[in-house]
Amino acid sequence: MEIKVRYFGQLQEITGVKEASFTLPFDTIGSLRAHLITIYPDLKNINFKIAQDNKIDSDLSDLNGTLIDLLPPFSGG
Amino acid sequence: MEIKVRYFGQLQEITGVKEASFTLPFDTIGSLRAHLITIYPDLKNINFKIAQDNKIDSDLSDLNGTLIDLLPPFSGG
Amino acid sequence: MKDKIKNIFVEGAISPSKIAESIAHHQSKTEIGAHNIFLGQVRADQIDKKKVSAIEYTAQIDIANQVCHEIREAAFSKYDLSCMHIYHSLGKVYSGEICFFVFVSSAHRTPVFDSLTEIVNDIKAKLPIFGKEFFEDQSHQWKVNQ
Amino acid sequence: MKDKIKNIFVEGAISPSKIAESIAHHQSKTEIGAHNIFLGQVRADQIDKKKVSAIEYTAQIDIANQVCHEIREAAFSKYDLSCMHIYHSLGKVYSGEICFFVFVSSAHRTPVFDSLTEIVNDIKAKLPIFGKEFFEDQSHQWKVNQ
Repeated sequence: MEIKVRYFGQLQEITGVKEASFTLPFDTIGSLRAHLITIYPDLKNINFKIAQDNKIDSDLSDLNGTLIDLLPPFSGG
Repeated sequence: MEIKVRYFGQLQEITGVKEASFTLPFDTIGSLRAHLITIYPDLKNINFKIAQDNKIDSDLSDLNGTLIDLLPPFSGG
Repeated sequence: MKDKIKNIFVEGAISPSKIAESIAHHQSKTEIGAHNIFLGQVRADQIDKKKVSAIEYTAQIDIANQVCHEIREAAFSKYDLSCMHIYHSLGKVYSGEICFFVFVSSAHRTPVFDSLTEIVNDIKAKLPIFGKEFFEDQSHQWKVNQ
Repeated sequence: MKDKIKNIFVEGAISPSKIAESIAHHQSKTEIGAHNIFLGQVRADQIDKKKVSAIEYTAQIDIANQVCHEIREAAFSKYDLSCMHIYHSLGKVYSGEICFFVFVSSAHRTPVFDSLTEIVNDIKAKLPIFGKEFFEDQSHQWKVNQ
């Protein structure tokens, strides 16, 4: 299964990427997070939430969505 | 000494008067209040504050101002 | 001190465009990050099958402005505010129209939230302003604040 | 339910005249007695001798609108409100301009005061919106909410 990963806000600067596709299997959101940190070690320095299919989800949740969003700290308002 | 007494809001309706002058001596604000209630008994049915020379004052205070205002309950805003 | 006391009273309703103007005036004050505005609007309350069509406001203006000045000074010394604007109508204001406008601004949101509630409550409680509620049949009653 | 979710986002700054329009729309709602409005304005913060000249906002729009919908529904069920309007800017908003507008109305003042603070705090904490602060020399940093 292919997943699309989108990077928001300053995560685009850290990774140099706006979005990317992955075909690797990840069992949980946490395992995707760990993989991304191996690719982009600077991600370790920032808190980010992960959403799948437009819902923010926990690292312990199964990864079964196809649209994955990486969300840095919120600063609206 | 002449004092001017002004009636505000519904007190104008109760007394039928907007303002009046008194030359009687009153030692305290409370004694003026008592006098006004003898003239207009319906004033007993309403809470009103009394100001002298543009300051709301207590019934125990000496009456030494020349401008006396009778203020019914406030309802601004 | 006397000359620093502002007159909060305006004749008739406060228009939305006046409010917009007041907001726009703050765009040059770039240290401001948060505005909070309270607006009082005349309600068409139904009382015994009669509907309020307007409120006519009168006031002891000198005392009201003096007390409002004290409320303003107290808020400035208690909260970190950039500015504060207060207006209240005199005369007839029809239902649906705005009769009361309080506008506070600060660098951050906490001072504006905390101060606005306090200022509005104080003004309602302490200013000698009197509202005469007119019904559609021209009868009336005197407004009582909750 | 999906079609009831409103889009809170507008491109660029929110103008004072848009706010006035929104206020004016409520004059026909004569059960309303109190409005409370929060406005977020872009501050020209000074950081290490550099001044913020604008903030560029981006968002995960689908999630932001969904979460805002939940905040809105929670406020309507908790407080006795007549209406609620929420707008947030996307794209560049210059210092002194308004980027955030929350407007609540009720018959009385207590519900608008209590709900507005909660809604504004929730939106700032829970909506995936990202502010990029541009300095006058075109360098930038990422905004962090206090």
